[in-house]
Amino acid sequence: MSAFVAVLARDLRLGLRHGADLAMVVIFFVLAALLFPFGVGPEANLLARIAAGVVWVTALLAAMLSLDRLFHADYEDGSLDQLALSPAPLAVIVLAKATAHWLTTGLPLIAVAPALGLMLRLDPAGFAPLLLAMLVGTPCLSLFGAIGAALTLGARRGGALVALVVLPLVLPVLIFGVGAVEAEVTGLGAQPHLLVLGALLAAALPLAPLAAALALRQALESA
Amino acid sequence: MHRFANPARFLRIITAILPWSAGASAALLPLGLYFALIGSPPDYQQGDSVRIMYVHVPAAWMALAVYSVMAASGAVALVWRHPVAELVAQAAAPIGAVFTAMCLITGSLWGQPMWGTWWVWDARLTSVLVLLFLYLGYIALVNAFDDPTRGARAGAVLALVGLVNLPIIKFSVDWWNTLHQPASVARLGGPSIDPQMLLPLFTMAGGFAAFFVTVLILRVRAELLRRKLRVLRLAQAQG
Amino acid sequence: MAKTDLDRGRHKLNQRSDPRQSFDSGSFAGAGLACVRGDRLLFRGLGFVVKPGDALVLTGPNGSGKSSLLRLMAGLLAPAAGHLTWAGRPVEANREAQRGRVRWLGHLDAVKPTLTVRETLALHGRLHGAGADPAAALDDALGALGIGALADTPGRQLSAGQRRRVALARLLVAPAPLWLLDEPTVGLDDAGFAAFGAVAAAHRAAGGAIVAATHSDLGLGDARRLTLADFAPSAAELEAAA
Amino acid sequence: MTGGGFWTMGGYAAYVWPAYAVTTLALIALLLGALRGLRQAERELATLEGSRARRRAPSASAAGDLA
Repeated sequence: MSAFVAVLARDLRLGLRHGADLAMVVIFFVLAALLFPFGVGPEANLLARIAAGVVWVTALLAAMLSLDRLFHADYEDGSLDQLALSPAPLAVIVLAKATAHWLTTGLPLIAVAPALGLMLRLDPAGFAPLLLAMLVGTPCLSLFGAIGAALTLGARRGGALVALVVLPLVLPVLIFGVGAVEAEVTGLGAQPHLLVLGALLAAALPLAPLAAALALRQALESA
Repeated sequence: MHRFANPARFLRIITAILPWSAGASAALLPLGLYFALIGSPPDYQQGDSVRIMYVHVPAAWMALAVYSVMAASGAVALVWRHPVAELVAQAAAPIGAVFTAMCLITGSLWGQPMWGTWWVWDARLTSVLVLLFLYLGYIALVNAFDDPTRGARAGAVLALVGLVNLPIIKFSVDWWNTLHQPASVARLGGPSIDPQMLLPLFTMAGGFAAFFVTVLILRVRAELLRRKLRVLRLAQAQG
Repeated sequence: MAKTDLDRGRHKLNQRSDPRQSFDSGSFAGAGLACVRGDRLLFRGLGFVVKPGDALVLTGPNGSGKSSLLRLMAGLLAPAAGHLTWAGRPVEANREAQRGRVRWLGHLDAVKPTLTVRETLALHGRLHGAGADPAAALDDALGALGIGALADTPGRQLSAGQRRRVALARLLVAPAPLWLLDEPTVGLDDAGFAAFGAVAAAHRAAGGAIVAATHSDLGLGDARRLTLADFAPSAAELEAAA
Repeated sequence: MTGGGFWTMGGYAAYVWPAYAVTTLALIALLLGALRGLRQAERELATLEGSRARRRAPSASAAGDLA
C-alpha cells in the first residue's frame, strides 16, 4: 500500500512539473474535437447527433498520445529497474502509475468535455451520462494503455505502435461510452451501458496491471 | 536455438505431420471446390451467390481458430517459457491475418448482390474487421524489436490479452449492432442452412485447416532455421 | 565544504554500523548459471559464493556478460540454467524477500531532471521501507557521499559525477545486505571515489556484501575476482547449441 | 446449376468468381511465401556450413579437438 502511495505521489509530482505535456494532451483533445464542425459542417442537428461519438473518439486518441510517457522515461533513465526491484509487487506499481496517468490525463479530459459538448450542441440530457461514462471509461483506457505501453517498451516505432495495439482492445469502452449518451438522449436510460462500463473497469482493475507487469518484466529482461 | 530448449523432437514431430497435412489439403481443397461450385445446388433465395459462403464462412472459422492457436501457444510460451511455442504463435499470425482478410473480401463480394452494398456494419463483419486489426497489431508488435526473442515474447502476452478481450469485443459489437441495425438490410444466415450445403462447407473448412497446418509447419521450420543461422553466425563471430 | 560533509557522513556511518545495525545475513550463491541474451549464450556453468563482508569483483571484456550477471543476481533477468540461493534457500521461493535484500546500482543513475535529490532518494526509502527515521537516514546518506548541500537541487542541475553520487546514496537510504553495482565509480572525482571507498568499507564492516562489475580498480582492497571469460562458451559449444 | 450455367453463375459471376479467385490467390501466396522463406533459410545455412567446412578442412587436428 505504501509503495502504491509513494509511486502515485511521485508520478503526480512529475506530471505536474511537466505541466506543458499535460496541457498538450488537453489541447490536442479540444483541437481534434473542434475539427469536426469544419469537417462535416456546423449544422446543429448533425453535430448534436455525432457529439458524443466525437468527444469519445478524440478522448481515445488523446489518451493514446499520452501513453508514451507512462513507462518510457523510467525505462530510459533506469528508474524502472529501481521500481521493479522494490519489494512491492510490480503489478501494484503499475496500478499506481496507471492511476497517476488517469489523474493527470483522464481527469483533465473529463473536465473540458462539457465545454466540447456545448460547442458540439450535445443534447442537454446527454451531459450527465457522458461525464459518468467518461468517469468510468477513461480509467479503462489508462489500464489497457498500460499494457500497450509496457509491451512496446524498447520498440523501434513506439507511438503509433501503442495505438495500433491498444485501440482494438478498447473498442468496447468506446461503444458503451457513446451508447450511454445515445440511450439517455433517446429516453432508454444510460444505466445498462454504465453498468457494462463498470463491469469492464472492475475486470480490468486487477487483470490489466498483472498483464502489464508481465510485459514490463519482459522489457527489463532485454534491457 | 537457445534457452536450452531442444527443438529436435518438435522438429521430428512436425516433419512427420507435414506429408499428412499436405496430402489432406491436396485432397480436400479440390474436392471442396468441386462441391462448392458444381456439386451443390444454388440456394432458392440467393441463387448461385450462396456459393461464396463456402469460402467466406470457413475463412471466418479459420480467422478465429488461428487466433486461438496463437493465444494458446502464447500461453504455453509464458507458462513454460518454451521458445518453440512463441515461434508457433509468430508463424501463425500472418496466416490468420490472410484468412481474416479473405473473409472480409469475400463477405464484401457476397454483400453487394445480397444487400446492394459492398460494406455493411453488420455485427459479424464488424467483429471480423476488429479481429483483423488485432492480427495486424500483433504482427506489428512482434516485428518492432531489434531483438527477435523480445518481439516473440511480447507477442505472446498480447495474444493472450487479445483472447481474453475477444468475447468482450464480440459482445459489444453485437450490442452496438442491435442499436444501429439499418432497417433496409435483409438478414442472411439463420436456420435455413440446407444439409446439402453442409458437405461443401465442411469439406472446404477441412481443406483450409489442413492447409493452415501445412503452411504453419513450413513457416515454423523456416523460423527454426533462421534462429539456428543467427546462433551459428554469433558462434563464428565469437570463435 | 565537501570535505566536512564527507567527514560528518563517515562519522554517522560509523555510528550506524554498531552491532545492532549489522546484517545477520546468510551467504548469496549461484551454481550452474547460464545466461542467454537474444540468441547469444554469454556464459554457462558459472558459480559463485558471496559471504557476509565479502566483495566480489566481476571482470571481463565488453560483452562478456558482467552487467547481465548482475541483472541476473538482482532478479531482473531469469537465468537460462542454474539457480541462485540465499542462505541455502532458492531465491525463487520468496522473490519479494530477495528484492528486499538487494540494492541495485545500474549503469544508469535513475535521477529525474525535475525531482530534487531529496525527493529522488525519499521515494527509494519509502519503496524499501526505510527505518525508524527516514529523514535522518537520508541526511546521513547524503553526507556520506558529500552531497548534503545538493539535497534540494533538481536532478537537471547536477553534473554526471554528482548524479552518480546520488545513485550511490540510494544504497544507504534503506540499508540492505547485498549491493549489486555496475561500474559504481564511473564519473566520480577523487573525493567521490574516496567516499565510495568509505561507504563500501562501512557496509562490509557491518556484514554487508558487494558484487561489482568494473573495468577499473574500485579500491575494494581484498575483493575476490570473478573473470567472466572463464565461463564463456567455446565456438564448438555454441554451434552444438544451435 | 441454374439458368445461365456454370460460368455465368446464375448472373452472380461478377461476385462468385472474384471471391474464389481471391481465395485461391491468397492460399497460393501463403504457400509460396512459406516455401520461399524455407528455401532461403536452407540456402543460407548451407552456405554458412560450407564456408565453415572449408575453413576447418586444413586443420583437421583442431576440428578433432573440438569434436
